[in-house]
Amino acid sequence: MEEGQQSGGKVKKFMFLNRKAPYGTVYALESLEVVLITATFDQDVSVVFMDDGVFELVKGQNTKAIEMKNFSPTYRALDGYDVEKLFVERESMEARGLTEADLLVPVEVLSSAEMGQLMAEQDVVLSF
Amino acid sequence: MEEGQQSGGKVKKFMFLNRKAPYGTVYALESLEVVLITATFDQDVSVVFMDDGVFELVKGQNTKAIEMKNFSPTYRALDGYDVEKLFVERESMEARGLTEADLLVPVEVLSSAEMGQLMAEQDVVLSF
Amino acid sequence: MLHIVNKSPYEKSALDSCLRVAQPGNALILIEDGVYAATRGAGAEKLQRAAASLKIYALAPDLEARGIRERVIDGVTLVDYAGFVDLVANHSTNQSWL
Amino acid sequence: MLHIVNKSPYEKSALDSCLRVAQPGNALILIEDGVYAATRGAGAEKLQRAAASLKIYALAPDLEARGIRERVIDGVTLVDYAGFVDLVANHSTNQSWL
Amino acid sequence: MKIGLMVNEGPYTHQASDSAWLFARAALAAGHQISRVFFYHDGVNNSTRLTEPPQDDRNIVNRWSNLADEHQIDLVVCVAAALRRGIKDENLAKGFRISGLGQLADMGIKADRLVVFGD
Amino acid sequence: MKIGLMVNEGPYTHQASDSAWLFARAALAAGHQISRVFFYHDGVNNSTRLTEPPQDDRNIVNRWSNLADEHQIDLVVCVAAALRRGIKDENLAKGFRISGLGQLADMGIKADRLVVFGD
Repeated sequence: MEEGQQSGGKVKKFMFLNRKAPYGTVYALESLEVVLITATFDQDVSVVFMDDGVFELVKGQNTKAIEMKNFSPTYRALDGYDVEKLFVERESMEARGLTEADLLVPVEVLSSAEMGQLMAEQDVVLSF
Repeated sequence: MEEGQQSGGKVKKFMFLNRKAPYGTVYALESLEVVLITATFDQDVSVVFMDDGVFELVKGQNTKAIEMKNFSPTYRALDGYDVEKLFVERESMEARGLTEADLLVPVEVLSSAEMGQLMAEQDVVLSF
Repeated sequence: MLHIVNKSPYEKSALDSCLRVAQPGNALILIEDGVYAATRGAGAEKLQRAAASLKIYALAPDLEARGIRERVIDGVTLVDYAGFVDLVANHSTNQSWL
Repeated sequence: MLHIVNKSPYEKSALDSCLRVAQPGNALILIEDGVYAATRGAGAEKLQRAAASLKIYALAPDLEARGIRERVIDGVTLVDYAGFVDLVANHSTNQSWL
Repeated sequence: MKIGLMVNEGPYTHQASDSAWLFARAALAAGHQISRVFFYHDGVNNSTRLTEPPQDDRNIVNRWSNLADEHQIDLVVCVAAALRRGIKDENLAKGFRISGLGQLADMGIKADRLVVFGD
Repeated sequence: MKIGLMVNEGPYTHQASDSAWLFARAALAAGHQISRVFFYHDGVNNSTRLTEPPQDDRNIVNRWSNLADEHQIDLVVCVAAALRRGIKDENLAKGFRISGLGQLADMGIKADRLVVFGD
């Protein structure tokens, strides 16, 4: 592998695109694990929630009766990892009957068109 | 296990419900494997194709360029295993722009309501 | 007969297919991501229409996990796993709309 | 930018989400079960509307596997895997709508 | 009542195995018998003894092994599906056995109810 | 051009691994470099040396091993995802290595393109 030659100083735009509901599948949880690791690489990280991914941010999750780990508090901790750009697509949020007040963390709400523009500016989009 | 006590002579209605397209996922193929085995148990077997499951029966499948096995000829062999009750839901077929002439095997076409009645008569519904 | 739906109505067409085929008097239980259909939002309309002819249940543990128990619409009966087992036992046929 | 959709338009909402967000001039390639959207049927309408502002491709090997290559609608360009690679190479950003 | 279960997805990725296990436990508590759990498709991956989830998470494989041990539940892994996915006796967890698809048909015939958990 | 791939689903169940492999082969034929393939989520199941598909079917695991051998491709299996699903050195196929999520970020930084294959 010759990759080492290209490293050093390069900052890329990474988007993590979350489109799945939590608990029904593991994608939301394992996506968070990627975000936390990538944050240590000093890249330009955006985390996007659209479609059912918006459900990942809903307040008041209580997984006691399904005996899984409630990982939603981790979204509140992202700020501490310098992951500050969290975006939600308005159409997805509104179709699900949700408002920003229902969400665990402050987010920036974008229209579909704004979301499309943001995506097109990225170097890498990791989707889950 | 005390199950052996209940066996012998009992004939149950089994429905195999196929709702997924072929090749994108393995469900269609592995469902066929279950149908073939269950046919040897002398039960009353119905095989249903609805939603994207109707695509499993489309003629002219050629998997050479994706290097997977084309298992669609097996549907033609079902008759030889005494699996003769193949049903397709009309609404699913029509929504996909298909007619009976596009399908590999003769099927009985049912309305949604007829399909619902058939399902309710079953003892066991295995869905894939 | 008991229908079991575990898919989000926003992501997949499983609930639509179930409601198209389900017969009057059938029961429907929403589990896993399927419970989102039981809550306020664009997905609620189709369920509310269906509630006229079907008996509709949702699994409370899955609603609680997702933080949406307080958002359940009228016409849906909440059950726990014991209630889910009772529904299976009380219906001679059940089917999962995977 | 290149959008990659691998989901059937009849089963999942991935294509709808992609088309809602995709910007004029973007490219879209349909692969795996996503190729059903490129063929005649109820799923074709939304794609035909999108073809006015997007360049739309479909992976021929996946169409052939499913027996639907002859059913492709106007406005869709067929490519093989080499063409898929070229599309990725020629667009600085790509995104899979899983 | 004799209830059979079919699990079509592997551990952690989909909720299917969790839901099936919670259902089985509730059925047993209500006095029903779980006659068999048949693991098919990616469900065969529930039977690997090599899983090692994070300390603060549930161990899905061990939960099945323990439930089977306490209640004499027959945990059957489909041999054809298992070979495709790399499950063999050498990595099979306690309480599971590998057998043919006939065990699924047999379960459907003998059980009073069969419930499918999948994706 | 350096292209990195991410594979999020296991062998056989979803087409993701097939599509990624065919894409990789075509990219190599066109003169591109596949800098790394990162296996995440159920994608880690592509790395078990225990798969034994039917004789008339493709062997997805061996195909990856062989492609990596011929073209010096770095096949990385995420350790956290692998532990959850029972992939360890003892059942790891030839040509794969188990490492951390940092290898995914590193691939994203160094490759000119990153393509995700999944469900």
